[in-house]
Amino acid sequence: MTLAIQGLTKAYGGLHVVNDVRFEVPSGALVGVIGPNGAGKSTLFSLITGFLAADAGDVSFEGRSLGRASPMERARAGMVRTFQVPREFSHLTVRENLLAAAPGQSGERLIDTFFRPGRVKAEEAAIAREAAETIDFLRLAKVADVPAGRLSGGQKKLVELGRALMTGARMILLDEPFAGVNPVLIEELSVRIRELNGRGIGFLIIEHDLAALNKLVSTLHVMDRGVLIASGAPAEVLGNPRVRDAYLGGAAA
Amino acid sequence: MTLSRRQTLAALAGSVLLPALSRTAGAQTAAFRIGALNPITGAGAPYGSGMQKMIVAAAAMVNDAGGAGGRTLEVSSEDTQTQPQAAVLAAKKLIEVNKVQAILGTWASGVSLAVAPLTNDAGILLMNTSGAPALSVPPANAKGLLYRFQATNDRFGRAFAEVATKQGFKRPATMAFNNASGIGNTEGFRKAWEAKGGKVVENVVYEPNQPSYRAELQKVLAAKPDVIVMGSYLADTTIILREWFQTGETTKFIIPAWAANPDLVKALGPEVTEGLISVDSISNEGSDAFKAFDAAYQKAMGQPGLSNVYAAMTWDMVVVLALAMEAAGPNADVAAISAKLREVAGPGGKAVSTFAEGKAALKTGKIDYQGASSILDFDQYGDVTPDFSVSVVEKGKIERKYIVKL
Amino acid sequence: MSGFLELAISGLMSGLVIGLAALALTLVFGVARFANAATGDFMTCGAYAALLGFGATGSMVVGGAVGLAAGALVGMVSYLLVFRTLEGRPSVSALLASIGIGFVIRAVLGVVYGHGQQVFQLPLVRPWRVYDLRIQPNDLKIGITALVALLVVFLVLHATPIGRRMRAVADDPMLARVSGIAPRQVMLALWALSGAVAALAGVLLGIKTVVSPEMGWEMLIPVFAAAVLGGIGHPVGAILAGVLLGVLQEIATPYVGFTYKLALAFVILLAVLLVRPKGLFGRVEGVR
Amino acid sequence: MDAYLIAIAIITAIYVLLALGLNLQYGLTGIVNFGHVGFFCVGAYTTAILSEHGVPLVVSFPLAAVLAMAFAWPLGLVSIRLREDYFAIVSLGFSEVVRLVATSERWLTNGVQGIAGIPKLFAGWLTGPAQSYAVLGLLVAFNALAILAMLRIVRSPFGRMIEAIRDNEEAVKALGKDPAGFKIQVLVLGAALAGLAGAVYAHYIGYISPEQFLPLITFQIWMAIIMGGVGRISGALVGAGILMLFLEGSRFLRDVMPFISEVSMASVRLGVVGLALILFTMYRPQGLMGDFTRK
Repeated sequence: MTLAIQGLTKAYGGLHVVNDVRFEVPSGALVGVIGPNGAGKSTLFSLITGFLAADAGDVSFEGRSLGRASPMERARAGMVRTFQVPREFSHLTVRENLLAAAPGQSGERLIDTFFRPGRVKAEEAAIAREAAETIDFLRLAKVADVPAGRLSGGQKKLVELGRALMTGARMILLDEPFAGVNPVLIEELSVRIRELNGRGIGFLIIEHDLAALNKLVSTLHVMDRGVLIASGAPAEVLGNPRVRDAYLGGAAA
Repeated sequence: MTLSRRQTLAALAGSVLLPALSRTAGAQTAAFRIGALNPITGAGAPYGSGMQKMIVAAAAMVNDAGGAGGRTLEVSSEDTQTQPQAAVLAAKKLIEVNKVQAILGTWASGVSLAVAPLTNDAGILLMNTSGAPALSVPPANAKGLLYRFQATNDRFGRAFAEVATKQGFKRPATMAFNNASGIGNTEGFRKAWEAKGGKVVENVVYEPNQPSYRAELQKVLAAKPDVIVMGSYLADTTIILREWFQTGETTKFIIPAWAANPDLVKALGPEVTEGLISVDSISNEGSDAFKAFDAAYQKAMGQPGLSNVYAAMTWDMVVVLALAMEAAGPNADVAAISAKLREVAGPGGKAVSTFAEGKAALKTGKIDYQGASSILDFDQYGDVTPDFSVSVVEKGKIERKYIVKL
Repeated sequence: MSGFLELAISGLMSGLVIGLAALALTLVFGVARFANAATGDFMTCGAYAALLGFGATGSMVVGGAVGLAAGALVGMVSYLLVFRTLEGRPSVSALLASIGIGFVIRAVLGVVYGHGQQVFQLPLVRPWRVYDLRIQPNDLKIGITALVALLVVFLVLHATPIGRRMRAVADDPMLARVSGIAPRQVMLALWALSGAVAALAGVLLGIKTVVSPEMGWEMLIPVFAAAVLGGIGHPVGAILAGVLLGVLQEIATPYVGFTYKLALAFVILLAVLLVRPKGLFGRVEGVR
Repeated sequence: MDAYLIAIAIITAIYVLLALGLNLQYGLTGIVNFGHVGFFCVGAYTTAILSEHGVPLVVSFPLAAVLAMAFAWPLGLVSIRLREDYFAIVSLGFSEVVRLVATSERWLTNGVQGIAGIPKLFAGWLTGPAQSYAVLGLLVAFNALAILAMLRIVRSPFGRMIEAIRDNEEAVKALGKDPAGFKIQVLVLGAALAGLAGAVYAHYIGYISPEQFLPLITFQIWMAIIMGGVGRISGALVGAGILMLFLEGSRFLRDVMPFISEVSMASVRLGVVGLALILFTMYRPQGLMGDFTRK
């Protein structure tokens, strides 16, 4: 079992934004979480990745309890997230964005920068090759040397995905990867995700856009007002009247 | 003013554009160049312009009287902005660009201390109006080229001790604003008072800009003093006295005049200020030199000379310098002039009040210039000892009671 | 013992002034999400305006009203001219601009009034004696004024439509916009309120001490410390923290040295940020 | 006779050192340091006090930088994780406390009287203009070293990471890297430059006192880097030049604005710094020199 979410709970002033949510993401799985606006999806994400401290509950990853581990520790454990509103390094180029994500660079230590330039250079060359491959894979070659701040929303999401890949993550959490992205790019992105999944990387995806997601994932969890109301295969879950009521009814209103 | 700024501009332009020309211009005249380095802007601004104008006016008077030691005086002016760093740049400019041989009229202690190393290095005179004791001794006064025309903070403290004795106080306490001047005053007082065998019951140093000084006051008042000697400024004195009055205590206060002035009385009203003792260093007000200065000041500034004690000092600076040049003879260097300074101002000669008078008297013997700011007897440190006035606030008026001579 | 109590009362008074200024800071911080470093200079504006009003009419009430109006005006003008443009930019931009606004205010006041002090010439009275305790009538007035001001701010925030909208914006600006609240209007009201509260703090400080162009700026660190201690965006917290800070400063400095009053505020600020960054009452956190 | 210009160049070069440090902190890393003058002050006092006790300059200069770093490190350790505006005020408070300590601890700093007679640089060997040139040369060397080091940093993975932190700190955390560690190092490096600047300043002016280290200095440097160009190394040079032009040039400002009295000049200077801060943050946050994306 790769990622286990065990009763996560978060309340603001008595209002439970996330309430005793528990489910599991098997290694190498492609799992989605859906729910109407305000269902607590993003908060759940922040709780899983340690950007928010949970009031109760725990997360374990690859058998290790993450307890109160910081976002950095969770990412280093192999679980990396993206953001709903892309957080690209706007003044760095796409390539630099990717390079910055590579873990364990000795060039990030000042001592090595000044006194072991050879080693830094060699490492940098290796990382650069990896970044170039990732850029090609994500079809970003044309904008590779453009500052990331100038890209379109969809491209920025690709950059975020690319950064996550560069960290060597085994589990990637995507926060609404399809929101505000044009249909062609959505299709493209879905293909990439499937391909990466084929290489053994697990995905947990929060999405509002049902259509794109139910084709992609094997398991779907539905949240409403902070609680999990349904889980299962996409077709099965979407047939659930409670889900139709909460989700589609909420969306229609 | 306009003139001096034009000169500065010209000097700057010259130094940038026409270095060669400027160099020849600097080499040819037989003038003795002095730099007027005054607080034209910043905290010292209320005095700075008057100080500068009196340097220019006194120099003109000297030149009208045929110059000193065969040379005329040429004044270059600069602004210290009442800031050490700006003052250093200005002094550099005066020394290097204008080639001055004396800098006159630095005002704040911080400024004088910052400029002193430069004048020492250049081997030129620095005449200041600052109070800090550090200016008397090395390293600031390493070469004996510093002359101070203002009473040291220390002397203020001694004057306070005289006043306290005379008024019959037994248990003085002190409160000092945390800067060189404030602490200088109260430390000077403490030393003088203890030398008289007295004891200071409490010393408190406070930071400016507090919303309240009650804790400080309470500590002082807890020692049950009969008088509180202040090393303070106007704003903090206003607050402290207001809070003191509201405690209901009836202690007396001895306060330097820059704090205990009409503004203070106006701010607090007659009831609170009744009986405050205000001590001030005063110009040599009855003297003929003061009359000459007063006339020049009236002409230049449209105000009585009494309104700016520092301007009287800068006036004296030029006169004393010119007399020393006259006494030292033609083409004397700075060291020779400095050697004559104490002689022309100190006791043991014919008392004179103006440059012309002194120049004439020097032909027959020694002179003693009795200045506008004080009688100007420099001690071994180049310091003077002015007289002090003691005033008491009575019914909202500051009435001068007597003069203290140290 | 009575000496100790008197110090505490004195600290309470200083603390109320600090607390009011902290309230002004915290109001803006809670909604606009940046530390307005010109808060102190808004105080100064209020004090000078009150001097004008007081000088013209001889009435401290009128003077205070003029001061408050001026503070509100300066707050609104700052928002309209500067902070409105900077909405949505990193909070550093607004912070830097507020430093600049403070400098400009000090410069203007310096040019117009000079750097000399001005005072409110109010009659001084000897204290009342209650048992062994000296109670100063002026302290009582300052205390009552501060409490009334707090009450008014509280009423504005909780009992008026604009106040409710302010709180809504503070809780979630996005949500507020979605639910049809015009943020511009709310922000304008907020800046007016903050400016007026700061001005009141300035007037009280001016009455207690003297009025000079730097008077407000010098208070920035204690004021910020109080706002943080009270919990950013928490009005009652700001006042209580201000009082706490004032009392602490007053009774502790005789032991740590008078010159370290400011340092004490700094140490408290650091300690709060480290131990309890959301302050005594706060919600918004200072640590990411 | 060029000495006045050299004096101005020396002061400018000191400002450049300060601006380089602040630009490294704010321009490249996004650290909002409002207490820069505190490190400047620590550097100045360190070398002044050591020189008083006969410690040679070759020892006291590095120690000035080291001590400034030693102050920056714990400050960063306890407060760098704070939100940037909180850190701003904390650092402002820090510099004020440094000044208070310099004011109050008379046994160490001679209190408000300040330390006078700090020995001149190269005093034993050179005098007059040659000495000024030497001081300027030393400063140019310091600046050149600082710029070379900064270029090296900017082009290294470390530099990439600090710029990433400036652009989005949360995203850096999401990638498993701790921004705090990088920011503390940058804070310490910037403090070292400020400390060094303070050391040169102390020996050049020859007299230091607490009132020379007011927060105004910090904000003048802020004005310099904002006008010169945030995040650009050249911005520090240009900005320091503009600052000096403004500070010395205001001597002549009254010719243009005769209605301003002498007393008001200090206020006018303050107002200009304030206006520059406001207008540049509003309308040209990237500074006079244009976009700060690439160096």
